[in-house]
Amino acid sequence: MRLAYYPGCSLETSAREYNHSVQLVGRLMGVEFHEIPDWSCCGASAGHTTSRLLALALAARNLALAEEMGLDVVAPCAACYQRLALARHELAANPSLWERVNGITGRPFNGTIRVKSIVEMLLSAGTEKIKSLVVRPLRGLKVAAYYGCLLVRPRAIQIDDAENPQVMEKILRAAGAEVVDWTHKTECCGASLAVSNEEVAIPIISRILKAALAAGANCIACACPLCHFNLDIRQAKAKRFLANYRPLPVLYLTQLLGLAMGQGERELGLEAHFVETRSILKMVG
Amino acid sequence: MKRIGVFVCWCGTNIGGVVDVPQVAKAASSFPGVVLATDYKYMCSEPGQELIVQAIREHRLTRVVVAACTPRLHENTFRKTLERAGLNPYLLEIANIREQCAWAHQKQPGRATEKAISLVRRAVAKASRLEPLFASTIPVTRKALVIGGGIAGMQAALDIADAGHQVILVEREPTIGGKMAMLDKTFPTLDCSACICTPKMVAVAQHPSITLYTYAEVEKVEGYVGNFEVTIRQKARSVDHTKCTGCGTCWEKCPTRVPSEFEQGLGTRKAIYVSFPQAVPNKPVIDRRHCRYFAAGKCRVCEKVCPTGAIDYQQGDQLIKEKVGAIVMATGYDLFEWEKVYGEYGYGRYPNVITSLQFERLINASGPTGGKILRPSDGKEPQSVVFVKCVGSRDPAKGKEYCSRICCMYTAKHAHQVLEKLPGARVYVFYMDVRTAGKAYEEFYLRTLQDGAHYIRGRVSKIYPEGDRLIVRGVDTLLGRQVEVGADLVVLATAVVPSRGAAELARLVGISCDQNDFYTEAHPKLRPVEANTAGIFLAGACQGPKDIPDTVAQASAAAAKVCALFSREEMAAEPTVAQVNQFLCYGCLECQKVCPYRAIEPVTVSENAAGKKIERTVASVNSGLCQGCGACTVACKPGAINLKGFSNEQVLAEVDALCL
Amino acid sequence: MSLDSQWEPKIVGFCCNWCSYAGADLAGLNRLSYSPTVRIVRVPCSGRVNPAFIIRAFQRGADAVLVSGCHPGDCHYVSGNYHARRRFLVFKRLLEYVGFEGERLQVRWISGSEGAKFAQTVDELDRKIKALGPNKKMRQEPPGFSGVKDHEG
Amino acid sequence: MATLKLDVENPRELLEYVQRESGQPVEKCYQCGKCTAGCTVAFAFDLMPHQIMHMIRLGLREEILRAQSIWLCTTCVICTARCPQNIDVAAVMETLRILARRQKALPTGKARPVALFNRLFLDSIRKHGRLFELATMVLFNLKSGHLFREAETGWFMWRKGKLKLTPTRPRGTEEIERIFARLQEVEGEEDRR
Amino acid sequence: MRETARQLLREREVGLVIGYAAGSEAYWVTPAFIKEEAQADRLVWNPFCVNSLAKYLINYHHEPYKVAVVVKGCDSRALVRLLQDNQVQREKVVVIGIPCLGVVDAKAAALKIAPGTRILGASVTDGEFLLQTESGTLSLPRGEALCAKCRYCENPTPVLADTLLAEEVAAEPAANIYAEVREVESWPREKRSAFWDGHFQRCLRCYACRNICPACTCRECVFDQTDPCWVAKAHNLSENTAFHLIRAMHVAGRCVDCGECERACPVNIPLRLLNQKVIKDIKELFGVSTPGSRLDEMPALGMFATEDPDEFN
Repeated sequence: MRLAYYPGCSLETSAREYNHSVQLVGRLMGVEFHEIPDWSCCGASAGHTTSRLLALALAARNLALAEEMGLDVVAPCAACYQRLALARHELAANPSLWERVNGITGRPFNGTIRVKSIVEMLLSAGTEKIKSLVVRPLRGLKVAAYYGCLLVRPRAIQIDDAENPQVMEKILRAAGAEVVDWTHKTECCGASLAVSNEEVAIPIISRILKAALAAGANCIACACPLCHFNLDIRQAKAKRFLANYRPLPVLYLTQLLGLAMGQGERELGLEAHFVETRSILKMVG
Repeated sequence: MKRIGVFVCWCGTNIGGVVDVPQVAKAASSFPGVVLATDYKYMCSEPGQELIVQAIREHRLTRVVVAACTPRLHENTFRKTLERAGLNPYLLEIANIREQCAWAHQKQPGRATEKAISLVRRAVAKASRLEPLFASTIPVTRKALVIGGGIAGMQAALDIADAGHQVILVEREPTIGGKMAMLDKTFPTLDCSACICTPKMVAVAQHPSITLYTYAEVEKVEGYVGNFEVTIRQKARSVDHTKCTGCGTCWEKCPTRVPSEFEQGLGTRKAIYVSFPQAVPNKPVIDRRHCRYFAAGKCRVCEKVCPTGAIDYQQGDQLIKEKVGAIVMATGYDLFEWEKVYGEYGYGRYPNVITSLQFERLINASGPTGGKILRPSDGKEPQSVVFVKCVGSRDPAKGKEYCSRICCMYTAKHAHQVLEKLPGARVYVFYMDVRTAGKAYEEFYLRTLQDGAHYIRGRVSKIYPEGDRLIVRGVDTLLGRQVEVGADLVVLATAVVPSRGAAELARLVGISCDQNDFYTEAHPKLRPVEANTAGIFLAGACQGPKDIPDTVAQASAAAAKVCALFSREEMAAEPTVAQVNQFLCYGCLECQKVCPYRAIEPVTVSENAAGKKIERTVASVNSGLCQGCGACTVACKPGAINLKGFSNEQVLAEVDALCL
Repeated sequence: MSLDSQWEPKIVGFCCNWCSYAGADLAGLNRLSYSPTVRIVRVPCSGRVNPAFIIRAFQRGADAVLVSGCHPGDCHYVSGNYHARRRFLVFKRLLEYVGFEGERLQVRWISGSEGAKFAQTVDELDRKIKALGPNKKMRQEPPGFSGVKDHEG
Repeated sequence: MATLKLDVENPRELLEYVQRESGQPVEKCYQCGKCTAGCTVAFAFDLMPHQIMHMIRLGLREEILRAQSIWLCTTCVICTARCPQNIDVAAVMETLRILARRQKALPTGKARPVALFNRLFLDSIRKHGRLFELATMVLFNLKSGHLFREAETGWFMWRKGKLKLTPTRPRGTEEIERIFARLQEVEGEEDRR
Repeated sequence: MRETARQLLREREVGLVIGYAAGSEAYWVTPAFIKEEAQADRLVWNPFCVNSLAKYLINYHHEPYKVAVVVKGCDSRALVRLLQDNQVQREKVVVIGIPCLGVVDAKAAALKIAPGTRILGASVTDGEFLLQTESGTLSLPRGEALCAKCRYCENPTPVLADTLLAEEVAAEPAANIYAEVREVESWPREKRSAFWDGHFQRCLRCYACRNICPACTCRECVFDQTDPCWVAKAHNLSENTAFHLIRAMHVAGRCVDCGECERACPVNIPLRLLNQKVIKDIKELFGVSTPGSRLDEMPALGMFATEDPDEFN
């Protein structure tokens, strides 16, 4: 499978390990990535909260670039995925808006390509394919699959059910992990407020951690650098709200898959996390 | 030559004050076929009518035109006038020169007069094309079919039977009683549901005029009002009820346990079972899907233990044909399947989130817990119970747009029951509105408030487990705050929807459904218990959500309608119905497709063609079913099907006259 | 308008008995005044109106035709107006295709309680047709042929 | 709390604006409150989502644009996903935030840092085409007056090689600049109208 | 084809085969009614087999035997309509389907050759049309020689057949089938009116269009009735227009776009342009297919959907 690759700002810097693990696992699964030359920021939340046109234009430029390559585009960052997919949907639904946006970007997007999330990319080969690549099943791991708000909402672009999605679980099970049924998998982590109003974000984060701990998880899997940053780095601050706290490593879905497929912790960037991941490695062996 | 009389009415000054009535009469006298044109102050008055009668006799009139008020008012009056004069009542045509002329054009008397003349010309043109029509009569089979054996069906059946008519009651479950038999107490009186329901069930079973088919379904309905022929499928019970005494040995010994439908999954039953101890008939059926013998070919325990040899594994379905004159639909309701759409409430994964019907079983002394309120997960007594209203109701996104009407009251009842049975327990009711329109309903609700129930105004966004409790996160819009309650038990007031299969049954019977699959009444105000097909009546929740008193009232109303139909051996049918010219009909049957009443059927006619005898299919109208809409006449290319009273010839003549 | 001011349009209306005819009655009952140019033929249902009736009206000199029935979903006969809707969607387009002004065939849903809507519809139609002038398309020459045929004997 | 005066001028103007811009049938809101019930950030809101929906109908423009809630909304879309009337509440909140910005309503309290961060974020994109995390954070700390906020985090990231000292500049930065410029033109024109 | 016919007749499968036979000229084929095996050799198939044979089946509705009929794609739609209207019984028909690359508009082809030159035969391939004449073979672009209805064919392969006599021909990707209708629609009203008045004025009221039409199967047509008198017999623009409009509405939802009416018209009224308008509108308005394309899809005007478009509020 050939895909245009849209890393997004975080994957270049604060989420480099996600970038590496996506590329590693993707290649193992036979995906050929072609990074979009000159991609620009999708606008993230600042874009659409400022101007609808701006949000659409920033996303549309990147879509147009991918279209010039003639490839569907994968955006591993859930926020980028949502922005790009939603822009595509909104443009397609409103031809006159589409025309306006094309005029603003000066780089017409014609709607001939699709946007894929990392989960869709991994599942498009089927769970059998994943199973066939597993050399070190993730036995002993009890994973809380965390979707956050960006992968399953709004309806137009959701990759699975908004209340109890199962696609990440499917992948994790294929990798030999046990998944826990938990209650906060599609709650928002408050990442967009974390910088500006940390005191608002911390209780939100702690609610999620609490639910994962209560479900007996020993790690969290996610597919979004913003969620990761929040749940991992801010875990230290959130723990004061938690009575029965124990450290809960937060890993990218692709890092877990990479481990199962025999990749080393260094290649997968496991050491780059704030919450120690060694416990995970021990369990997997 | 037709001899037409034109009678122009002044209606006091109503018409005469605007329209130059004498001039209209004068103009009419020159229209083709008119032999008499005259006017009178009040044509509908006794002297006015007498004037018409006399004129008909004197001038040997063969058609009558009355120019007066709208035909919707006095058409029948003047038809009777014609009848009095010995003329066929359908040889009358009315020109509406009051509502649609004098009143509408008061400020332009000249133009009004001109229009009146034109309208009279139209009426004369149509009159000259009128033919005598005769109301046909249809024999009536004085036996009714009631579909559904819940409280609605039982009430209707008893009322009709008490009036002296035969009734066939068909129920698809093994017992009659329906939902009401499952309930604990009824609001607002809190009397025991079983205590008033089971005597009705027994009365139905013992009534000499009621034939009861349980575990049976209606398979086919043919015919029309007064003359239906229905086919009923008696599903194989695998038990010979003529031999069975209902002793209960078989279901005691049966080794297979399955969740009980009657207990809403909170209890179990055997594979050979009666639904509940007071079931009518109180004899078992074998659920073949779960029976070991039918599934694996081994077991036969029930056969071995049965003292009367009533078990019959070979029994097959039976088809029974019955002729009836009327049908009462009383198919009731089911609960909306909330588990399929409400992910935020757990998609049915949490055992302590139950429906209100499950709660009824939980609190029922004959239920799985013997009437103790215990949470399903661990059998503990709940300390905090949360009720959530409007689950699936008033929710266009996930459920139904309509209000289910009964939830406010039964939730108040449930809240009251919890507070009564579990002193010290806390009760929270999340609601959007509290709707208590009904006798003594508001009082009941207020009592529940005084009992200590906390009513929280707002919807619940999420229910999730934390430890062994449930967290209910909602809103109190009165406080303007997000709220959370810990709950041991959550009861969802799920929407009332038509019972499963209601829409298919409607198609089979030939009535229509609304967008929610509730059966449509013939008129929302004036004919609320009749279906749009003659001879079919509606009772209870199949027509829309209803509580017990309303259901019983509608059932009795439907029964009264049936009795009115059965009051004579024959019924008169409106003569303004469609008619097929079989010579012109070439049998394409497009007319059949557009007929909303299934009044058109193909028939075979034989005729001679080029010396050979051939058989040919043509359409034929059942005048008992036809309501005279005329949709078929337009679907018919060669004009082979025509509508009496509004025929092609007549309408074309009217158009011609109006365009002069 | 270049036309002789004496000219008044001739408009044939087909109203279903249950809704629109009742609506027209109500307009009168409420003494709503509207143009007297529309003359109504009462039919049981809008589904009874054969496009051939309309063709005939135009032939005989009608300048416009109004067909009116119950609102979709409210048909006294369950579905007659749905059939009418299909027929007239097609027929109106056909008329325009062969060169009629589309305004000359008006189809409107008017309920028994919409007396005002009836009056308003008639007035609007009257205004439109006055602006268009007399219909010449398909009109018989000379106008005034009497189609009323005596039928007895 | 002060008494609200309901007899505002043009009471439907705000409703119509919001419905047009967001494409959402705010009129269908029947105040069930499910949006507030599920809201991630409701505990920090000064006005609840359902109250805002109600206020739009009443035309209480000042009260709404003054609210911090419209800035604190994380657009997690839970409200939208669960709204029984299929109203995209998040889109309505977004429309209000954009309206507030266009009307130059001054954000207060918790809303201030949100608005500031958004602005710096977009400035960074405009300048570099992509987000230059380090500079944005430093600027944010400077401007919000909390110089050492998240210093610990920064240090950790620096150690793990997760911070870049220079922005990566795609070649398309002029193109991005052009997008921003054209947008300013278009929206400036709209605002004048 | 001959072999199929022979076999059907030999095995008494059918009592009659309706197909095409050579006429007096190469470009002239006539319907053939073959009852005996020996006569089967008369059957021909060539690009001049333009006429639709389906309607002949009605005449044999009451015969005890089965009838085999040769149909092209467009004719099969007519057959479907006849079946839907109960004019033909499926179990009494054996359908011999011919996947077809298009048939020839003989009038158009004749204009391409010198007057008086005899046509000897023709063949159609994917790309071109070859006309064999006394003076050699002439190659013409398909578009110039084929019947108008063949330029965009929805069903080159019959939609219904018991045996197919050749490989299936795939339908071309949906082109702008109704380009001509749209063209007329785009004209100003006056132009449209004058255009149709001009044509209807010339109508002879010979009813050839009706007689050949597979959608017209009434025992007595409304235009032949005197009471009620739907349309007067008088020959003038008003009555002629009434005739054509009523006819268009009668075949609305039934017309299968076979083009036979236009071919039969002695004064060249563009009847297909009229009927196609209705087909196009019905398809666009109600999301149905061309009448006759599907046995399970009944005429659009005999059905309704509550969500049909509404412009009458």
